[in-house]
Amino acid sequence: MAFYVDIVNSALIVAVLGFSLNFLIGYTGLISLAQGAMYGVGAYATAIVATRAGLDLPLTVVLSVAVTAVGYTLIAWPALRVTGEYLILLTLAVQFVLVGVYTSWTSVTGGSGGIAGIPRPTWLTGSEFPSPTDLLPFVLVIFFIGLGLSLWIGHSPFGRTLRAVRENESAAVSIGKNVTYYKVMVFLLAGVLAGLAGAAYAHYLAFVSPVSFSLDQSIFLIAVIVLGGAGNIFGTVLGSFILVGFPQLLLLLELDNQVAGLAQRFAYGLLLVLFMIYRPQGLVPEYLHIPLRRVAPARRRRDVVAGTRRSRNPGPPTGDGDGDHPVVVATELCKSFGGVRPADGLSLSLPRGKITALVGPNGAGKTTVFNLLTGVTSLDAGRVELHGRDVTDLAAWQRTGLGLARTFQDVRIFGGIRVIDNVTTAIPDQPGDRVSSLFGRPWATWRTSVDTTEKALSYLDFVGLADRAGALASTLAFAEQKLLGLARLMATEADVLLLDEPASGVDRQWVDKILELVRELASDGRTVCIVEHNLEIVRALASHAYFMDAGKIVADGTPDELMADPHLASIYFGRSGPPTEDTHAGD
Amino acid sequence: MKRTSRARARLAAAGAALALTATACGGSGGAGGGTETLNMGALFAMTGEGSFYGDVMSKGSQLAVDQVNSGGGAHGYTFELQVEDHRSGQVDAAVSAARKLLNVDGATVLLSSFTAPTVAVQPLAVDQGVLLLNGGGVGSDLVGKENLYNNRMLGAQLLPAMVSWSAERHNAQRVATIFWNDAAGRSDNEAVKQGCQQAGCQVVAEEPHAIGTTDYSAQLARIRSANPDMLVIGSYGNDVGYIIQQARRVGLTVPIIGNEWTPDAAKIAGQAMEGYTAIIDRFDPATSDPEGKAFAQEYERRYGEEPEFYAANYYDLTRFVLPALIKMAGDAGEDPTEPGVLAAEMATAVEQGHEFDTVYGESMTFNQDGTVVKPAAVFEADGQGQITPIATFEDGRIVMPGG
Amino acid sequence: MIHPATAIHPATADFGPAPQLAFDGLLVGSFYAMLAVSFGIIFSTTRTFHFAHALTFTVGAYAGVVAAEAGLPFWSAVLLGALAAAFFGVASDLLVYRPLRRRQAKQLNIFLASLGFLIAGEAVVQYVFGPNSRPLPSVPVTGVQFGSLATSSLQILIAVVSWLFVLLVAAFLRWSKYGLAIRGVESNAVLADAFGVSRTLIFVLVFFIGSFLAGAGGVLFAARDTATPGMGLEPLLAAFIAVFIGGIGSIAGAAVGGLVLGFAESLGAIVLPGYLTNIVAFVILFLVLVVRPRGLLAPRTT
Amino acid sequence: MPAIDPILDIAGLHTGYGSREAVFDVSLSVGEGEVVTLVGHNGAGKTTTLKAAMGLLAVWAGEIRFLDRRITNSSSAANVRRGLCMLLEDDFVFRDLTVAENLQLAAFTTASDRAAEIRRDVFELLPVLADRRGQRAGTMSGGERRMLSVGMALMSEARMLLLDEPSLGLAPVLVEQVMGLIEQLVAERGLSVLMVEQNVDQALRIADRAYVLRAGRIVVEEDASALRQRSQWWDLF
Repeated sequence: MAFYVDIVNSALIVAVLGFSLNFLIGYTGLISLAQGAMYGVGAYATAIVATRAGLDLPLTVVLSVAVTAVGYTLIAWPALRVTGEYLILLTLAVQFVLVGVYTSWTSVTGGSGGIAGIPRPTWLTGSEFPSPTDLLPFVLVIFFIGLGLSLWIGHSPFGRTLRAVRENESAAVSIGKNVTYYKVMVFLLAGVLAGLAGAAYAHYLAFVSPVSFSLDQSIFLIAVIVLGGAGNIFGTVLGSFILVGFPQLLLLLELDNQVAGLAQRFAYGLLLVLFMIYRPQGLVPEYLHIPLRRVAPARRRRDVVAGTRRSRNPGPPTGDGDGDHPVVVATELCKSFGGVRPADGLSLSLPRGKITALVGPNGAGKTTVFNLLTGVTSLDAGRVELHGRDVTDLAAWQRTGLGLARTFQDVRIFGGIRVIDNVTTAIPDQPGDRVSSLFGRPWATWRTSVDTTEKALSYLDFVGLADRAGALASTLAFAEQKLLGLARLMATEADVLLLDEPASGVDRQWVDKILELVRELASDGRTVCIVEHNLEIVRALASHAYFMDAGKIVADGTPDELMADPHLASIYFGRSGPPTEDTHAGD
Repeated sequence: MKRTSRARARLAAAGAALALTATACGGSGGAGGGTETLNMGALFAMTGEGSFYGDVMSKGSQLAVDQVNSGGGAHGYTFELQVEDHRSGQVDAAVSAARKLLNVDGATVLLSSFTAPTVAVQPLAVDQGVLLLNGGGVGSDLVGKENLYNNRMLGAQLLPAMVSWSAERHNAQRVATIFWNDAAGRSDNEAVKQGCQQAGCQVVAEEPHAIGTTDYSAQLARIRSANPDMLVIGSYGNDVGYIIQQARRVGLTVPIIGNEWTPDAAKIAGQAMEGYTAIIDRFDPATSDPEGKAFAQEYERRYGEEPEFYAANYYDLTRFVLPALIKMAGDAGEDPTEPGVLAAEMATAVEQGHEFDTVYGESMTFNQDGTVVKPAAVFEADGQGQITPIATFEDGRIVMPGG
Repeated sequence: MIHPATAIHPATADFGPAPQLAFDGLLVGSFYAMLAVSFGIIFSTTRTFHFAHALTFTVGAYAGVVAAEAGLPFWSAVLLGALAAAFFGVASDLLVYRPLRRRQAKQLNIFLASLGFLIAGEAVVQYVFGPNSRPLPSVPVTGVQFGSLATSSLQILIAVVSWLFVLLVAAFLRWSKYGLAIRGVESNAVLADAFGVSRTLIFVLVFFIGSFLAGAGGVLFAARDTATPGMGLEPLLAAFIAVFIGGIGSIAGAAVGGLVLGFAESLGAIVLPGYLTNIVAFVILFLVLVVRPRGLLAPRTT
Repeated sequence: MPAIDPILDIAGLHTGYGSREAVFDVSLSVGEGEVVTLVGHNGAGKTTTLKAAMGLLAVWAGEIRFLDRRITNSSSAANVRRGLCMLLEDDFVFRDLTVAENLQLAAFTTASDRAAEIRRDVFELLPVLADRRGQRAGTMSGGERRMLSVGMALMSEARMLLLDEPSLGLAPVLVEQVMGLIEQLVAERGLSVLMVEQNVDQALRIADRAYVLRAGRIVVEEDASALRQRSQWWDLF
């Protein structure tokens, strides 16, 4: 019995450790090969304070959690600067350095011999040498704390935003998310859970030594996540039970030790390869098929469109609908990349309730203007005002929060998450979208979730995607993805919308629908600016257009006026155009 | 706490034994010649870097089990040995394997190896009243642990004498040490210093290294620059082979001594091994002692290789120590398969200074702290993977034969 | 840790271990340089996080050991080991990475598959050859002394062979048609495709070359130490680190990275106790990634 | 349809990226020695069409024939050997390689003695490349790199060039030089050209025929000179 309970206990502890790693890898797409070593931070913290300072159970756990959380957050600092293979290497380095410390710092960690005789919480287990069954309640408590925490975080707006960050950082910024904050926080949470698991392990085994926190352990934990299904908490539980339990149960078969051990390693390795090739999503997909609670759109379509617009305007009141007052004013924007000047003293203003277009030949710098307006690219010189407020020094995500948002030419939806979550994530000011409110205002977080879902559904309804709400966004057709991009944009409740080629790459039957939606948005008083190469569309939508060439506004007027100008035509089509500098791109 | 738990275990054991005797009498089985099964569990390094040890230890103990069983069992008990793998020192694997051995297989004796796994499973052994026997691990953490007995001589017991004797022999004044950076290695290093003090020589370099290192150039460069005239190794396993090989290659020609020798390390060092002297448990496969001879011959017949002292140690534990304890239990009217009985008998045997048989040609006794007193000797290696004894260890001193 | 040694023998001057450590650093750095080139050429061309390169190294080593045990001379054993590794490397590209690439697997997934392949492969190696260390028989080794510097003839040989291979690869890349094609794919894979340079073929080629070097390294390593099933991991990590220190995409960078790593590890022993030297590499890697993520000698700033 | 036999014939092409279809039912052909241009707004599917023809992008439906052989979905390497060569819109040279190496690599599928011959020829035609042969392509100006890319096309012994925006980022003087070079190649060496060009005016000037693409479909096929005569082109885009 104790043997089986031991397997369960071990799997439960590994699961908590897995939750931690799942937030990094599964939710946020941050690879950590240092999970084994961080587990060690928690375990050693408990071992040291329990044996040296004689602290008892709740305190040791709290301390471990704190130390590990701080430790993991420290990794976040360099980790923010690197991605992909560099992050793998960075965490690998951390893993080895930490294990080096465990093995070498003999006076504190006991070196490779480890620390033995970690006192058991006798008040809890009733014995100095408790059996696995005696310890099961303790492990279960730890597990359920970990599980509860993980489910709460994972299914909260915060967790949803993590997934959005994983799918596309620039798009996450465009809906007003501070990506740096989320990355630091997820490392911190991962540290909390790893510390919890580490403390449980130290108390459970009463012995810690460096071999338990080796690279092998890190790899094993990644395997748990990947096998179970990255991004799914229950997948991690399943993965832990399979990978912890299976080899143990193999012991019962009484196979020849050497051969069995090797066969087990071989099977483990092969399983990893095959899973990566044939089922990279793991056993449990990120989204189990949970039918969405169908919320009847509470508001009429028009209410949705009109009702959620906002302009948070701390400056002097400019008065909504104050027709003459431009909402966005850009003055003398300058930007150069190497020798290229995509913005060269460019000024423009966007009036409320109108659709303004930016046109010009390829490479004129139109998309760069969007990047400068939204703050994705920093200005060399110039000034951007929103509702009369200078936002030049604000980060992109802050500008979105003030009501300036954009779409992308290449849509950049969050392909790996559900359609509805694409939209829900973008809704601003949700309780539970940040760690402080997630834990500080749990009730509000809980209560609001229904509201936000309802809201998101009504946006989807507006663009005609409500019946696809439960699908993965990547399964949508390209045109539907464009519509989803619009719904997401609306969900930010921004009142200035910058649309980068809203209808490009879309077959014609969809174009009309998109155009109609854009018109509707503008007619409700939003400020819309589009970049579009299809001049038919420009003419159909825009009341006013700026003609750009080589980083400058060379003319503005109605589309028809611009097209009547032979000079502009010659710029656009190259008919004896004006001289431009040969660009030295590769210096 | 300790005392009560042990007392409780004994009481429980006694009660259970009574019950068992009752049923046995009432049952059909004849009392005297009948055989019960005693389950033994073993935790060895069957895979991983240390699997050499797992290999010879399991061979030594299995041979003993088969001999006991084919001889009709030990005082009415046949042995059933279940070997599990701790993957060369992984404590998690060791603990869960131990749980399986204790709870699923019902083992009442655990043979263990390596320091960390042994320390990790020791609380389990205490809890379940199981006797824990180690014939391989050398760490000082193994000393003074309840229920745990080691029949491998530890560095702390052997090295002081070895160092002072060797210093005198080679006229060494400046001693360098290289050792495992763990408790075992560090306690060895202390033992070396103690020996140096006795001999009046000086330790000029102390170089700890990570376990399992294969490149010792940094340590050896520093040792060379300290200009020693003797090198003492406080490391184990393959590491010894690499150290000797590389020391010779960089032109360190001074005598090298230590307290470990394995055929694998000899293979690694090759020719460089020549002249290395080690003080280890004195098992000589070419012994003339009848028990030792029988063991060596049978081992070689069965496995096609000569046994070395690790195999001998586990053979001794299984072939001699356990049957002796079973007999003591039987004499006291207790059932050795019951929790706590064997451990209690072992404690008694140690208290009484019981002399256990060995294949070493002499008997061995255990100290209260779980360490062993048994024959040890200084062996000198040649370059062909062989060692020959050149001196023996008697009463804390090293004695040359005939002098 | 070193005690003052002047008391008894003041005549034997103690210059300290620094010159010897620097010399050792040069030797081991040379070996790292070759390993770094072997991994770097694969990684910078295919961008495959080929952790199983460690397995290639091991396979090469055992092939060399088997050849030497069969009585072949040392050089044939090196060559055979290298060739076996080369074919093994190509096979791993075809069997593991190509299906992954075809499915557009993420970097993490490729990395994990590579790890899995390594784990499974090590188990097979251990099953076939046993867990114990296998020395390479009949390697001619003598001690070599240059004044106060000492090493073995084998170490010198390894360093010389390492540089020979590094230069050969560099020359191949510089002057041969297929070397040019490799650099072309690395520089601009789409364009190379448009000019009929098959990426598939080039990938096979770099896996062949890189694995060949790794295999040769494996045999040399087995000659210096021994062959064990898990022998590949440490050299592989050294190669990784050297490549990232030097900067991806440059053979010279990888070689220099290897040297830097060798010196750093070895000279680190002047101030650090010996057991900490194997952390030095990772501390350096960490610092490089934090301070200059693209490597110290990164060739371009795209 | 061209009077002469088409060298390249695309029929009912459908293709795109991932799940996104970008080209719908495009049919076009280029005759031997003919210059054909594809014009249209950004994102209309021009480059996509070229890539599919070259074998750099999978064809979903339809057929592509070159020199009367079906080459639908054949590899770019095979197409290069058949005499098809595409000059990409961006990154059209190997920036890390020298000029000489760029040319050499472009001749990857050409026999080496033949390559030396063409190289002399190319250096004669484009002396700037001869002067800069040791220079790394990444350090050259945009115009020089364009010249290099044309030289590379010649090195591949192409019979037909697929040009993607050859004038992009070039000063007008250089645009005319590049266009002149293309005309020269067609006239002297009988090359056929299918060209995507933003600079509609220049393209129409040297082209024989033109196709206008809008949102992934061909909306106009016309004689280049006739198209050029139109008073304005806005309504085509």
